[in-house]
Amino acid sequence: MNFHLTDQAIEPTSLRRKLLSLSAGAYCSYEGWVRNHNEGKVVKELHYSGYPQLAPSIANTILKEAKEKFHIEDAAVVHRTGALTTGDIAVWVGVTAHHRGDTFLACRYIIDNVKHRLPIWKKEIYTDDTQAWIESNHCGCADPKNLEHPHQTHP
Amino acid sequence: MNFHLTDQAIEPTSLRRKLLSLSAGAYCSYEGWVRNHNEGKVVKELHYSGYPQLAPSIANTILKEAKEKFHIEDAAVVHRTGALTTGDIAVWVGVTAHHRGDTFLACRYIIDNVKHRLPIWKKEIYTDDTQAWIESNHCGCADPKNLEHPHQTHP
Amino acid sequence: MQIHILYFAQLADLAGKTEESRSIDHNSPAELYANLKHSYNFPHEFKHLQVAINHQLSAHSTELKDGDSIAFLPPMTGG
Amino acid sequence: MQIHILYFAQLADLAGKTEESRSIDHNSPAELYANLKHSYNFPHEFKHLQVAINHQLSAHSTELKDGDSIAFLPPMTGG
Repeated sequence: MNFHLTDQAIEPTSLRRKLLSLSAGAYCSYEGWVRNHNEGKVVKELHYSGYPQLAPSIANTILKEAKEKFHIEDAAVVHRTGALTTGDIAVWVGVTAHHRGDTFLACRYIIDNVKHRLPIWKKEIYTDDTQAWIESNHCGCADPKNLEHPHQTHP
Repeated sequence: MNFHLTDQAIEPTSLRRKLLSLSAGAYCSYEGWVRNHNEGKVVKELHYSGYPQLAPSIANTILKEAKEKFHIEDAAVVHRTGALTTGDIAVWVGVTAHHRGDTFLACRYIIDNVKHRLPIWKKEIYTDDTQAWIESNHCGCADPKNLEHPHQTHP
Repeated sequence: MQIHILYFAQLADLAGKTEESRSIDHNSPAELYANLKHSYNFPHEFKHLQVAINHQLSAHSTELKDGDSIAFLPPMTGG
Repeated sequence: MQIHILYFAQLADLAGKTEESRSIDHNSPAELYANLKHSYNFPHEFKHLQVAINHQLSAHSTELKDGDSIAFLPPMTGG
């Protein structure tokens, strides 16, 4: 199983190491970092709340779809839960393949679908101590026709 | 300057660390790994030969183009020279941005152009001790219309 | 019959709890949600939520059975 | 005039050296390459190589000056 939720800091170095392979020529990884601002407000902390009994089956479905759509060798996702502060890694995706094109497309497919389908919810806590559940990742990024769009609403 | 040629092992962990930023929400990286085979032949070793007095200016041009084309915060490239064996990292690219779409597109743009424009040449040494200078990265991957093509000739 | 309900995110905040059991005399997720929406002032329309029954995504029209767990899932915002 | 020539990759293997100086009585990269191609059996056509003069990519038609360095670059194959 190449997915887990964790309430501990995500360690890209060790996650990457698990994907090392002598037959793969290409490796692409993506990380979502907690920014110090969002839409003009200064973010002090994020809180990610997940549904741990449901998330693994959905993550595995997404990974399986990526393997069917692209010629990849392996892929993995880790999502953080709990309280995160600026600079923390919220999500990590890694993909290996023979060819680089497949790693980019699969990595993008996985992160787009993780954002829209994995049962995890984000609350932002601002420096003025107000807080808000983020309403939606309303960028439509999962749509391939938006791949070249220069600006999405969320990282 | 966010480029260097090195004859030492590429260390993604420390290269990534240099791109850390509290204002970036997205990080994409790419690594080219030496595979144990290419087009049916078993590869024992690769030898990358570079033109060190020319490579930096070309790499910086490519990075500058990526910054003009996409909304990215920072980007870096490191290319290995000398003798590499299977599993070694030949090239590393890292990109940070506010939004993930830009990191993927810029990272892809940089690696495609590095492969076609950076003055570096690859010789493959096979397990039967024959060797060959690779003729060209003849996949045309830099062409955006090939972004979705499932198979390129080289990683 | 007895149904176990799980709350996440904004729904957990509004309900003031992450789970509870309720006795219901029907088998409809829609009717159950209408009651919960009324109890806790949930802002979402039923059709805008996904339904998970026994930890699996399920059709909105699935008939509930005694002992089922159910969760109403707001739009996901991970990543 | 005196020109310094740099060889890379297959051209260095075929020339058996990575650099050399030559005296030439013209200022044409094309003519210089034709002579080198003849000396070392280089397989490439001039038009398929890039030209770097004094470590900068230059037009194939650039006129050489005394003391220039020049390199003829086969298609690049990094990554």
